[in-house]
Amino acid sequence: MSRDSTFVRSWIEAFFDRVEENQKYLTKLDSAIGDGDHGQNMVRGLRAAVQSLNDSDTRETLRNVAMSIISKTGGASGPLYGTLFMEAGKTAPDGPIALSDWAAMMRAGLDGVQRRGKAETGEKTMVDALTPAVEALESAVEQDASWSDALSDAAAAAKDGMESTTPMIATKGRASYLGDRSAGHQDPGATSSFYLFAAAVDANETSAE
Amino acid sequence: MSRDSTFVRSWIEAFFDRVEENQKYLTKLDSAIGDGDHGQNMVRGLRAAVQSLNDSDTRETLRNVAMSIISKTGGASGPLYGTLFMEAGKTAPDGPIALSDWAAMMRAGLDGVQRRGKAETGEKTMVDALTPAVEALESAVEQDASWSDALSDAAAAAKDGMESTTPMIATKGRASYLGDRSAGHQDPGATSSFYLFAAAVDANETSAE
Amino acid sequence: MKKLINDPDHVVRESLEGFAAAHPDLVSVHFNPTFVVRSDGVPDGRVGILSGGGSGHEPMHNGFVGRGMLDAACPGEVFTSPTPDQMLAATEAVSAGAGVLHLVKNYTGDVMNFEMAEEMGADEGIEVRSVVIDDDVAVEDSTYTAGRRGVGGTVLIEKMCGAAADDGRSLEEITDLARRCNSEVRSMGMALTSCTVPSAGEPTFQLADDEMEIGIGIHGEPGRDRMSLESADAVVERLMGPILSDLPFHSGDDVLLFVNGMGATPMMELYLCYRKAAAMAEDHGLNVVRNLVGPYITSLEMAGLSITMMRMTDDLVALWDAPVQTPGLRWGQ
Amino acid sequence: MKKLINDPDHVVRESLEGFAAAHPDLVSVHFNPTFVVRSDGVPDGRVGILSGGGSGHEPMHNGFVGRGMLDAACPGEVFTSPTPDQMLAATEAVSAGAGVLHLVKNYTGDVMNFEMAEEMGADEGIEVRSVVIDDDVAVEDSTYTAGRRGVGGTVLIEKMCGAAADDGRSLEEITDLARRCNSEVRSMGMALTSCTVPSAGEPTFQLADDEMEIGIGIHGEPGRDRMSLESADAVVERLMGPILSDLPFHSGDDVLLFVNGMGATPMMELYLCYRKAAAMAEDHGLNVVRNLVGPYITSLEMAGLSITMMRMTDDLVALWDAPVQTPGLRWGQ
Ligand SMILES: Nc1ncnc2c1ncn2[C@@H]1O[C@H](COP(=O)(O)OP(=O)(O)O)[C@@H](O)[C@H]1O
Ligand SMILES: Nc1ncnc2c1ncn2[C@@H]1O[C@H](COP(=O)(O)OP(=O)(O)O)[C@@H](O)[C@H]1O
Ligand SMILES: [Mg+2]
Ligand SMILES: [Mg+2]
Ligand SMILES: [Mg+2]
Ligand SMILES: [Mg+2]
Repeated sequence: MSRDSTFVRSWIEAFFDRVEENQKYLTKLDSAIGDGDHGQNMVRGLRAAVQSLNDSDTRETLRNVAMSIISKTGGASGPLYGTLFMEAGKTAPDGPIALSDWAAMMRAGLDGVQRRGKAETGEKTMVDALTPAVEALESAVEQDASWSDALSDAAAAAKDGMESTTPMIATKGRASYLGDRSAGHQDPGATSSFYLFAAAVDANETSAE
Repeated sequence: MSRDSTFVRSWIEAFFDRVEENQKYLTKLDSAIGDGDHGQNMVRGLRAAVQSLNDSDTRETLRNVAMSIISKTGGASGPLYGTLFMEAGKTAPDGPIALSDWAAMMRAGLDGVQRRGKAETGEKTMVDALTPAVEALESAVEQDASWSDALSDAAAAAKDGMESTTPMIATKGRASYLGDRSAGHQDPGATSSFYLFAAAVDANETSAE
Repeated sequence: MKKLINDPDHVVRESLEGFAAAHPDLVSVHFNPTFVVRSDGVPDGRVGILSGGGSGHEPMHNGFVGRGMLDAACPGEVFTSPTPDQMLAATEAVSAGAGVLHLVKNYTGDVMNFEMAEEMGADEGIEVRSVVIDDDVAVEDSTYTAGRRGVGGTVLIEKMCGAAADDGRSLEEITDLARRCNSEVRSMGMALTSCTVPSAGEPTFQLADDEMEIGIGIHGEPGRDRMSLESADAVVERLMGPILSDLPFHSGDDVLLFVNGMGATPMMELYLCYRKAAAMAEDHGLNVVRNLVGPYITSLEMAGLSITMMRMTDDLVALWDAPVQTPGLRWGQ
Repeated sequence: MKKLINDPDHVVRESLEGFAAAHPDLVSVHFNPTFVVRSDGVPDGRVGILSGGGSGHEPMHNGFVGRGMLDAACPGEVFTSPTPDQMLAATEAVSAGAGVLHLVKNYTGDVMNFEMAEEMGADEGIEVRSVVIDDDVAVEDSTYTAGRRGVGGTVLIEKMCGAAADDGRSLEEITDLARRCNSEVRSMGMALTSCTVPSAGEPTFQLADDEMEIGIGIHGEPGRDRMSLESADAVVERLMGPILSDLPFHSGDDVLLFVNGMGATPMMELYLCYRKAAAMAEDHGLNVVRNLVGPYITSLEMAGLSITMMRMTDDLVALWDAPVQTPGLRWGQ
């Protein structure tokens, strides 16, 4: 089984939908341990990303998405998500996307985020949601799982990762200025990263229809 | 029956006491229809006035009180009360103060306030408390009343005058900027003017002891 | 009450001490009686320009003392007119043989205290003239009020007079100039919040989260009307409308457009409001030849703005452009 | 949320339009990508000085564009780092053959967006250097944080670099100067209230009437500690203490003392705090050779202040004194 650029476009649209529905929530999380703009940043960047969608192939689609996010988001999340999509796009195959390709794309995206942001897991960032999600995808590939199972495992892992940020003390990003006071609050970037993986499930269900 | 500079000093001290006890209240009145400083202004000016008291005669005492108020109060109330005391002092007799002298002194004070501030009764100012009080004194003189009765009539008239300002629309002073919105609030300057006349009663009771 | 102060009764004194410590090159501060004077003294034969009023409007007036604007300023307690002894001492300090002009904002207390100072100083031998500033259109100038308040126009007039004095003009000429400017300037203000006088301890009035006050002054007192909060553009229309029609300003007029912050409104919002005010001026056929945007005549931590517009002629533009070196306003050399 | 705005999503755009309308003699504003550039262009052979960051800190950075300070500034959305396309376009606009210096405040977003701009622009043939500013002592610079924030020191460094560029120095020299200044400056801030990001609609955090936040940044985020409100003098002690001991400043040092308002704190209180800060500096044996008091790097309508102190040498004093003509800072000619 494989997917194609249609799936990628649905994924981006679903990501935008999730972020837009939860804009106030993301902003609220970012107010507790940040400057209250993560919701707006993500909506603005992803709106532009959705507007950039056309019938291009996967690589170009993700490149356009990356450029839109980079030029419209701002803040920490712009370069990080922009890099994620840019690297995922560079790693994407020319034609159909096998599950193994998908995992490789997401791994490349995560690597890009870590290269740019220099965060490891446990620092209370989006990396804490991205890492378990990517690992879940890689696991699914090894077990020859279906797209459905793989994507929902990844989403569940991302959710757990997101929730795991709550007790952490931030050592990266704006939340790190708060020291101990950052503990007890869920990280906004990890939350939007969960939406990224949940959106893949949404897109897969759309594709299945 | 007459009074002397001792009575005058008691009067000033009692005026300060009344104003200091009611500083927050005067400020509150001045917040509703002004800039919230009348209480502080009166306390500051009268504190200096009390500090200026020594064993001088009535004329010099009132002159010193006037100068203290003028140099320490500020705002609208400083020049107005300063002028009141200055003119009262100029009108005071050299020696003992007969009731008729007292009435003349208060009338001179009121005339001074009206010359400087150009307010008539009904404009929602201190003039609305001063005028009936002075008229009550003059009435008492005509009726050959006692100091006690004269002073308490004057204080009662001042109180009525103070209360009569509540429904008025201000046409003088800062409250006039509010137009109709000044109605329904008691005038701060009329309130401190009531204290002026109530203080004379306080001083008279002190003298009587 | 959230303020960065120590004893509420010492706010003015301590603030003046800090101000003196920060600007010794421009000002000296005297206490008892209290006034601020330019540190280099008024040159011989030059008219002295003096103003004053309650504290709480910083930078006005102290921040405008220096070269090219005020030679001295008399600060009272917060929102309280200064007293005659202050004006007497300050007048003497800026008298350089050509007389002294008192610029007095039209508030009953300010006018009376300055008047008393002029009465008391009549024998001093210093020629003093006085101009009352009353540019606020929110108040009707009638027998039913204490007259229009002196607000934003004061800043502009202080600049014009300081420049005229630097230009060597006589007391008579500068007095006429001040009167002329006063007749050519109009202002109006609004507030999103009130402010708190330190010794009062609580806000002078309360506005709900969805309310605003139109037609405010600069002493925290309530305005003419309270209404629902509107957009910035709508607010600017409510202020510009009366300003435009009151003078009235005519198509083809050159104007100076001054958008002033009341203290707590961010510069970002002031520029956003300037956009609309400038557009309205242009729609009215006015040429905005000069402008000023920022918190220049404030009301402690009040959120809000006021708009001031002065009709300009070439000579006024030249006076505006003349060098000024004060803590609150600086340009030229 | 009480603000003078129209659509919350258009605040930055409309504010920039007003800013452009108010200062055509000093700046031009470009949109899409958005940047502010000095209206007279960078003279040939002079290094271009560029900075940028989220909006909401006005006058920083847009208000420092003109002559003698920044040549261009890239404004992001409120509290949001600008994007690389902005820096690319602005860099090109201020490139005059001698290279361009990027002054970057140390926030993850600002650093990454500027880095991406430098990566993307590497082929353009413009030599770009970058200095990260991190003067905030409230945050430990360690592996446990994103590093110290760039706060009040940014204003001072922008002035120094602009003056150095006007002095004809090379990109190398100005870069070294910026790094040196960064190593010689320390800051710390506090807040009495938070602020409200327009599109968020409510304050970023809430403080009770008797609380204050110590160790805040400029983006409205909570600080290191929340505690009971104290007097101004006590607050200044809490800020000056860490500043003095962190560099550390030594008896005999010449310093520039900068008391900055976070946006809603009245000038009267800033001067009152300056009094204490200057006294503490003197008690420490420092010579306060220059100072700056006012709202220069703000956080919308936050009430509070920050203190910045830079160790000065004669050459830095000369750079500070050099003429500057920008909307937010003006002296000399
Ligand atoms: N160095 C980093 N590496 C990975 N993610 C980071 C890093 N710094 C910040 N983030 C993420 O960015 C999120 C904040 O994004 P956003 O609010 O849009 O930017 P800003 O902090 O600039 O306002 C944080 O919740 C965190 O997940
Ligand atoms: N023209 C006037 N004539 C008489 N009394 C006046 C006049 N103007 C104001 N007042 C009195 O002054 C009072 C306000 O005094 P105060 O608050 O101390 O001064 P300010 O109005 O300058 O703040 C008013 O309540 C009113 O009674
Ligand atoms: Mg954020
Ligand atoms: Mg009052
Ligand atoms: Mg007053
Ligand atoms: Mg941000």
